[in-house]
Amino acid sequence: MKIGVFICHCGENISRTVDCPKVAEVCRNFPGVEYSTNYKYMCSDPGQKLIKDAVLENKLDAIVVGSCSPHMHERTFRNAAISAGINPFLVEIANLREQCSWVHDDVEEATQKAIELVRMALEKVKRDKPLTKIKVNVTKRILVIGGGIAGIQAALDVANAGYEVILVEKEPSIGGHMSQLSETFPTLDCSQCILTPRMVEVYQHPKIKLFTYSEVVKVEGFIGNFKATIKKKARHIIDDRCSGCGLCMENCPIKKKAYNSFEENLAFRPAIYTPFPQAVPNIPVIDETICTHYKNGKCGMCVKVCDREAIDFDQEDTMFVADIGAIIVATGFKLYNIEKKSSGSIYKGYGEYGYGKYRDVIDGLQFERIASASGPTSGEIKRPSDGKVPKKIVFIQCVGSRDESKGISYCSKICCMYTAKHAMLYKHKVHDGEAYVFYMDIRAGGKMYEEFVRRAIEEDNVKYIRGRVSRIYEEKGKYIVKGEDTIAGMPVVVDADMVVLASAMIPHDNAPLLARTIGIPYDKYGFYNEAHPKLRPVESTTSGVFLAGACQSPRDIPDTVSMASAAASKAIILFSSDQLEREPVVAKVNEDICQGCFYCKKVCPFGAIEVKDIKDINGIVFKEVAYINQGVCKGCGTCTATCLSKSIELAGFNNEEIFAQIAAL
Amino acid sequence: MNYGYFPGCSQTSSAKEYDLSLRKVFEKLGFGLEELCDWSCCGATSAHATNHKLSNALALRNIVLAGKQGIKNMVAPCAACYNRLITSQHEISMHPERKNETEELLSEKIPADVKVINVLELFFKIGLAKISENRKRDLNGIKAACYYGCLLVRPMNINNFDDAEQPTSMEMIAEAAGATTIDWNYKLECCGAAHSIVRKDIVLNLSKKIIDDAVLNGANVIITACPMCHTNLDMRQRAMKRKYPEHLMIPVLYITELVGLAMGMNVKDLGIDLHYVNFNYDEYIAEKLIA
Amino acid sequence: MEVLRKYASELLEKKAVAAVIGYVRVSDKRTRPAIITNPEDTSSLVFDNYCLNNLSVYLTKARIKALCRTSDKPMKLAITAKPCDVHSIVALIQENQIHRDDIHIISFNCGGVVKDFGLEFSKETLASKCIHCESQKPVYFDKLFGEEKKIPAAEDKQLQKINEIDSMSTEERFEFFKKEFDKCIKCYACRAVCPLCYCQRCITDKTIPCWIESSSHQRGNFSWNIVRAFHLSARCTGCGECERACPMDIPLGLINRTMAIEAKKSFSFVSGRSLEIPTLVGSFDVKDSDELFM
Amino acid sequence: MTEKIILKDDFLKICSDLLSKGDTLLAPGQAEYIRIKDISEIILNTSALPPKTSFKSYAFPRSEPLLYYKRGKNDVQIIDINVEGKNIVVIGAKPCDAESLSIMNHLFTWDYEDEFFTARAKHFIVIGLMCSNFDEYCFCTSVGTSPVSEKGSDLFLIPLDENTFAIRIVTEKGNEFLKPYTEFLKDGNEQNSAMITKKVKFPEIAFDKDEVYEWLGNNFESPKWENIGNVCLSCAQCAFACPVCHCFDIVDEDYSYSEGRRMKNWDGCQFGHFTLHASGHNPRDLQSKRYRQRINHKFRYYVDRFGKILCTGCGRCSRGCPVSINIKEIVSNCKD
Amino acid sequence: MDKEKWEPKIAAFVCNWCTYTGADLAGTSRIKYPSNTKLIRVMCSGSVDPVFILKAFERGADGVLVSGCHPNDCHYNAGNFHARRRWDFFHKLLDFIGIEKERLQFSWISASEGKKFADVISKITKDIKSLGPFKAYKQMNSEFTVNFPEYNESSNSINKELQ
Repeated sequence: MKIGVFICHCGENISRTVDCPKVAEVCRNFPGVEYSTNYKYMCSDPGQKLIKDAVLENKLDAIVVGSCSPHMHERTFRNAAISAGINPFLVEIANLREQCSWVHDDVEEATQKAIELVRMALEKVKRDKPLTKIKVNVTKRILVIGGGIAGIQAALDVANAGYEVILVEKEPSIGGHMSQLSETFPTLDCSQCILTPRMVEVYQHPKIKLFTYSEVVKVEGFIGNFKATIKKKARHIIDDRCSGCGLCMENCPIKKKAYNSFEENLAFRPAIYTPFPQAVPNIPVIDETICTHYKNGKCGMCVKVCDREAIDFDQEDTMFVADIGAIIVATGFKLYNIEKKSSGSIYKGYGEYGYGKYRDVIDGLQFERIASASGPTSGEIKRPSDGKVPKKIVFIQCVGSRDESKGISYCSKICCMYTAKHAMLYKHKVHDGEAYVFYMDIRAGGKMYEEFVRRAIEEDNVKYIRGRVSRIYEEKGKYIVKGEDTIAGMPVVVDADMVVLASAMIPHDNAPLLARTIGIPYDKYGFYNEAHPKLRPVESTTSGVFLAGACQSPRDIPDTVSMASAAASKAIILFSSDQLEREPVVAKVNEDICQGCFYCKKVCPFGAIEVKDIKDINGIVFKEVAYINQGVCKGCGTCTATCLSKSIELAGFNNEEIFAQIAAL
Repeated sequence: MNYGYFPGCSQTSSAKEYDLSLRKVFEKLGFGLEELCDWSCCGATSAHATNHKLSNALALRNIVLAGKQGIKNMVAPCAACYNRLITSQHEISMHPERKNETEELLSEKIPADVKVINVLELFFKIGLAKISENRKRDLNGIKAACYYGCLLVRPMNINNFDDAEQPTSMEMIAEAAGATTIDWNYKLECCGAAHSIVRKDIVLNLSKKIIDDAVLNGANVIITACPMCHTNLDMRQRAMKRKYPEHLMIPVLYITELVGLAMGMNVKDLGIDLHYVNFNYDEYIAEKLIA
Repeated sequence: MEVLRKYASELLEKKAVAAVIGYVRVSDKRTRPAIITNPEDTSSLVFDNYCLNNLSVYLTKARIKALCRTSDKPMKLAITAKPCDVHSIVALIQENQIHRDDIHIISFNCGGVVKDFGLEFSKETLASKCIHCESQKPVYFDKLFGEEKKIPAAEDKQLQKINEIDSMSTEERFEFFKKEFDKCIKCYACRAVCPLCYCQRCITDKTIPCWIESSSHQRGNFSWNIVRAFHLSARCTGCGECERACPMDIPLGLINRTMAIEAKKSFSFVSGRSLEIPTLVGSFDVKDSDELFM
Repeated sequence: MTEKIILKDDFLKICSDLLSKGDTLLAPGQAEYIRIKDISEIILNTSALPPKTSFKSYAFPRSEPLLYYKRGKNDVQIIDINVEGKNIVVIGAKPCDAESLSIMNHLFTWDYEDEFFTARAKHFIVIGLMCSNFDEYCFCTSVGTSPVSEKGSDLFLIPLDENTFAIRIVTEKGNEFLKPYTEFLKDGNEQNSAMITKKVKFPEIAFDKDEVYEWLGNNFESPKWENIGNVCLSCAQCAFACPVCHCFDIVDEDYSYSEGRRMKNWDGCQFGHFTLHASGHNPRDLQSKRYRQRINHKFRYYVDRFGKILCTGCGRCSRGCPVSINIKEIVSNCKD
Repeated sequence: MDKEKWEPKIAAFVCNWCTYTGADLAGTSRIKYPSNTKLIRVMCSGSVDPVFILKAFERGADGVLVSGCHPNDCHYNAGNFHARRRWDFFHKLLDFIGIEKERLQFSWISASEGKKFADVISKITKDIKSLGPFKAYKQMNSEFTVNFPEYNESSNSINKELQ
C-alpha cells in the first residue's frame, strides 16, 4: 500500500509550535509511506491540488493529512481524495492543530506528539477499508399519529405538498383537545370556528387517508421504509352507509349510563354516539360495554331507526398494514388528575384538595366545556353539583406543575394564559361574580400574552393572589380555599362556590407504549425526546420519526401548529429525493461466528438489530444470528463492544483499525 | 413478638393515661412492649430550632441504645418523638457527614436497622384483625373524628405508612374497634402545639376550630394519637367554654383508650378519668358485651 | 435412583425427548456425563453427591443440539441438572442459546457435591459453591426428584481468601495474581467446561486483529484471564466448573465470585436466578452510579 | 549396562554440585516438575503418582520466540535467536516421563530439524526413578513400558533401602555424566536391584497395542467415536498435560507498530479450530473426528511413521479430564 | 530508564461527539495541557471494549482514559449508559487483580467543556507521573514461564538495536 502524508502549516497556526517540515521528513521513513510533504494551507485550492497531483503522480492508495480537527476539514480532504480517485474512507486526519499545536508550547514536545499522531493515523489508514455510501429507497407516504391540531396541521402540510398521508386518531373523531375549547387566548376567538374547517379539509383531502377510532399497534423498518400496522377498532357502523343523520343516537334508550368524555364527564352520552355534533367523520360508534344488544341481544332500536342499514353489530376490529417513509407523532397530552394515584406512579395526587371528591372542584378542560356555548350548560357558568351560578370562583394555577412533591417539576406553559382567559370569560358571563387566581409566577411570554393577562387584572378586575393553596374543604356548601398571599405575607381564606384547577399537562398514559412501538426515546414523564433540544427540536432520535405538539412537551396552539408545520417540512425534505444517502459508518455482523446471544440487540439504542435465521441445506433453522439493518444503524458501535465473540465490526472504526492505532501510540 | 417502647417525656406526665392504656391494651393483645433502658429526651423540644446538632444527637442517642438492646422495631407513641426520631434517622442517611459528626459526638456507631414506628403503625403491624378478634364491647354509639395533627403522618416521603394529606389509618383502627368514624376537614390542622403554654390565646383559637369542625360533621368523640394534641384539645375546652359559652364540650380519647374500651376495659383501667372533659361512659356505650 | 432411570427411560420410549443428558457411574467415586439416546442405557443413570459436572454445558454444543433434529419432528432434550446447574440453564435461555420449550429439566433437591473426582464426599471435600449455596431447590424444573437434604456446614474458605486478597495492597494483589496466572498453560479447559463460554469462536481464537495473545507468557496469560473473567462478570452463575477443570489449579473461582459479589452489591443482581429479571449485561439504569467518572 | 551403588546423601551431593555449576535441575513436585533451587526440594519418592505435567516444557516450552522482526520503510529486518542449550538434569523422572523426549525427538528431527527442540533436548540428562505405585489410570505396561523401565533414562535409580540407591548407567551420556563423581560410586550387583524391581506391582495390561493398531485401521467410521465425541468438551487439557503431545502453532506478536516477534506456542488437536482452513472448511469439524484423530495419532499414525506409540501410559490426560474420560478405557474398547 | 527523563504515555479513548469536540474546544480556547496523552477517536464511549485498554497497556501505555458524553447527553441516547456499567465491572476487576486504580480513569466531558478536558488530561498525567512507569505490565511481555537465558539476551540485543 502506498500512502501519502500531507502536513499542513495552517498559516502559522500549526507551524508555530510544530516543526512541520520535520514531521513530514520523519514520516517519510515510516513503513508504507510513499510520499510526504508539507504545505502552508492544505485546505486551500492549491493545497487540495497538491494532494490530487501527488496521488496521481505517485499512485497513492491512501492519504493521511496532518491538519486541523477532522470536524473541520475531514469532508474537504475526502472530497479531494474522491477527485483524485481514492475512496474517501481511505483518508485519515491527524489532528495537529486543536489537539497539538494550540495546546502545547514546547516546539520539540509538540513536534514529537505530531509525529506520533500522524503515525497513529498512518497505522489506521493502512487498515481502512474502502466504503461506499449506503443508499436506501424512500416510500413517499407519511403516517401521522394523532388527529389533534398538530396532526391535522402536519397532515395538511404534507398532503398539500403532494404526498400521501395516513392520519390515525384513536378517538371516533379528529379534533383533539382543541375542539373542546371554548375560546382561545389571547384573541378570544371561538376555537371550534377556526378548527372545524381544517377538520373538514382533512376529511375531504384526496391525499389524506383518515383512520379514526384506530390505533397504531406495530411499527417495523427504518427511515424511508417503515411498515406500520394500524388497528381499526370496530365502530359497529358501516362507514359508507352512514349518512350521519343522528337518528340512532336520539333513539338509543340508554341515556345515562356513560359519561361523555368529550364533555369531560360533565354530561352523559347514549350507547351509540358521536363525541360531539361537529365530529369528523360524522359517523357514530357503539359502546359495547353499555349497549343492551351486547348484554342480552335485545333492543336493536338503532337498527330499527336506521333506514340505510348502517348498523353492524358483528363488525370486528380490522388490521391494516401500510408502507410508509416517515412518521409524525402528534399524540398530544392529557391533564393531571388530582385523584389519588396508585403507589408506584410518579404522580402523587392532591390530598389537600380532597383527591377529587368535591364535584365543584374542576379542572381547566371541564371549565372550558362549561364556558363553551356548545357545552353541557350551553355556555352558562354553573356548578356541576347543583347547577347554581357560582358567585365566587377560585382559580388555582400550577396544580401539579412545578411541584416536585407531586411528581412534576416542569412548567406546563399554557396554564397562566388559559387561567387568565377563564377568569375573563367568567367575569364576562357572571358580572357580579368575584374571581380569584392563586398563582406562583405569571409566565405570559408570547405575542399579546402579557397584555391579555393585564386586561384580566385591570379591566375585568380579577383578583390575582401570589401564593399557593394549602387546603380545600367543603363547609356548608362552600369550598373553603385556604392559601397564602405571599406578597401581603398573610393567610387568605376564600369561601368559594367553585374552584378551577389549572392542572399540569402530562403525556397520555400509553405514551411510553407507543414510544416503544415506534422505537423512540421518552423522558421520565413520558414526553418524547427530541434529537437535539435546540437544533433538532422536531426530530426524534430515530431517523424518519418526527414530533409535533404537546407529546414532546407542553405547548400552546401557536407553538403546536408551527411545530407541526416544521415536522411536515422535515418529512417533505426527506421525500424530496428518491433515495437516501447515508454515511457507511454502520455495524456489520459476521454471521459465521455470531453465536446469537443477542446482547447486541439488547444494547442497540435504535432497535437496528434483528434476528436472522440461518438454515441448513434442508431448510431447517440451525442457528439464529444477529442481523443489523443498515438503514436503522447509526454507527455508535455499542454492539461491537458488547459482543462477546467479537462478531460485529463497525465500518470505519473496526477493531483492527483501533488496535493499529493503539500499537502506534 | 416484642416491640421496643420509647415513652418520651409526656408519657410519664401529662399523658400518663396514654402510657397506661397503651401498655394495657398491648398486654391484653399478647404483645410485649420492652421499654428502652436509659432513654432520654428525643430532641423534639426547642432543640431542633436552636441547636441542630443537639437535636440529632439526642434523638440518635436513643437509636443507639435501641440497637444495643437488640430492638428492631421501636414504637414512639408521642407524635413529636416519632417525628423527631425518624427525621434524624432520615437526615443521617442522606448526609453521611452529619452521621459522622453525630457518631463522633456520641462516640458510638449508629445502627441502621432500628425502625421507629408510631402507635398507628404498631396496630397495623400486629394486624387490625387482632383488634376485631378481641372486641368485647360494642362502640357503635361513638362517632369518632380521628385527629392526626401535624406530626403523626409527616414528614412527607419519609413517613410512608399513610397518606400525608388524607390519612385514613386511624379511621381503620377505630372502625376495627367497632366505632363509627366521620369524614371531616380538620384532621391535619394545627392545634397550636407547643404554644400551649406561652400563647394560650392562639391555641384556644386553633383548637376550637378543630373541635367545631368535628362537631359540625357529627362527631361526638375526638380520637388522637399525640399527647400534645390531646392536651390542647382536652385541657383547653374549659377555657373555650368560658370564652364561648355556646361551646359544646366533647371528650377527647387516645386511640389506645378507644381500643381498650372496645376490648372491655373500663374507664378507670384506661385512665380516661384523668381527662379534663368528662367521658360519660353511658352516653356512648350501651353496655353490651359481645360474646 | 430407580425412579430417575424409569422416568428417563419412559421419556425416551415415548419419544418425548431425543436424548437424556445425565450422569453415569464410572467407579466408586467417579461419575461421567453421558448423552443417552437409547432407553436401555438409562439403567446406568445415577444422581448423588458425586455428580459434580454441570451438564448444561452440553446444551450449547451444536452436536448435542443436532440430536433434537434427528427425527422428523423436533424433539426436546432432557437434562439432569442440579439446582445450581439450573441457574446456568436460565442464563443460557436468557442469552438465547436454548429455548425453555426445547428442554426438559430433570432436577433434584441437592445435598451438595464433592469438589473433584476421586474424593470421598464429606464436609471437607464439599465443593466450594456448595458451602455458600443458596439454591438447594431448583428455580425451574419439569420434574423434581429426591427429598430435601441438608448440605453439611463447612467453612467458606473461598470467601476468606477473597477477603484476604481484598485487604492486600495493590502490589501484593498484582503479585498474587501474577503468580497464579503464570501457571496458566492456555489449555482453555476453563472455557470448555463453562456453560456460558459458548462462543463458537472465542475472542482468543481471533487473530485479525489479535485480541488476546495466544502465547502463554505472562502477558498472554494475564490478558486471557482478565478477559475471561470480564466476559463472565455478571453472567457467571458460580458453578465453579472452570476452577475444577483447571489442570494448573488457578483459583478462577476467586475472581468469578468477587465479580458476582460486586454485581450483587452494586446492582442487586445474581445471574441465572430468574427468567423475568433482565440480564445485567445489555441493560442499564440511568441511576447507575457515576462514581467512577470525573 | 553397569550398575553402581550410591548413598542417597552422596547423590544429593552430586545434585548440589550441579546446582553450584549453574545447571538446571528438575524434580517432580506436586503439580509439575519443579526447578530445584535447593537440594532439600528433592524427594526421591517412588510411590508418588506422576505430577500433573511432564518436563517436556523445558525442551518444548509452552511459548517461545523464534525470531524478532522489525519493519522498515520497505523491508523487514529479522533477528534470529540462537539457542545454546544448557544442561538440564531431571532427577527422579517417572519412567513414564523419561521416554518422552526421545519419542518427541522423532517428530522434531523428521523432515526438518527443529533446532529449538534439539538444542535443548541434547543437553538433557534424565535420571529415572523406579515407580512403585499406580492408579486406575496408569497403563504403562499396555504401551510397552513399565514402572521399572529404563527406556529414555540416561541413569536409572532403584532404591535398595532408605539410604542407598542402585544406579544403573543406561547410556553413554549417563556414563559421561557420572565420571566426575566416581568417588561416590560403589560397584553394585544387578541381582540385588532386580530383587527389588521384581517385587514391584505392575498395572494390569489393559489392551494389546497391536490389536488396537489393527482395529484402528479398520474402524475409522466406528460409531464409538461419536459416543466419545458427544461427551468430550474439546478442551486441550489432555494434550497439554501429555508428556509426548507436541502440536504447536506459530503466531506473530507485535510489540508495536513496527516491531514484534514470532512465537511458537502449544496447540491441541482437540480445539475446534485446530484444523480450520483459511477457506472456512474444517475437515475435523466434529469432536468425534478430533477424538478419533487423537487416538489414531497416538496408537497408529505415529507407529506407522516412527515405529513408536505416542503414549507413555502415564494416565495424566484421564486423571485431569473434566468429564472423566479415561483413555485407557477407550483404547481398551478399541476392539470389536 | 532514566527516571527524570521518563514521560508517561497515555491513551485516551474518546467519543466523537462530546469529548473529542471538547478537546477541539480546548484547542480553540488555547488551553494548555501536557502532551503525553494521545486521543483515539471512537464513535461512542459505548463502543470501547475493555480489551482496548489491555492492549494499550500491552503496547506500553502507562495510563488510559475513557471519556464520553455526560449521561443523558449521548449522541446515541444510551451508549454511555452501557459503557458506565461495563466500566464499573472492569474497573473493579482490574482493581481486584492488582492494577492501580489510577491507571484507568473515566470521565464525562461534553463538547462545551474544553476547560474540563484540559483539567482531566492534566490530572491523569499528574496521577500517572506520580505512579511511575507501568513496569509491572510492561515487563510481562518478556517473562516466560520457562525463562531461558537466550530470550533475555536476544530481546536485550534487539531492544538495543531498535532504539
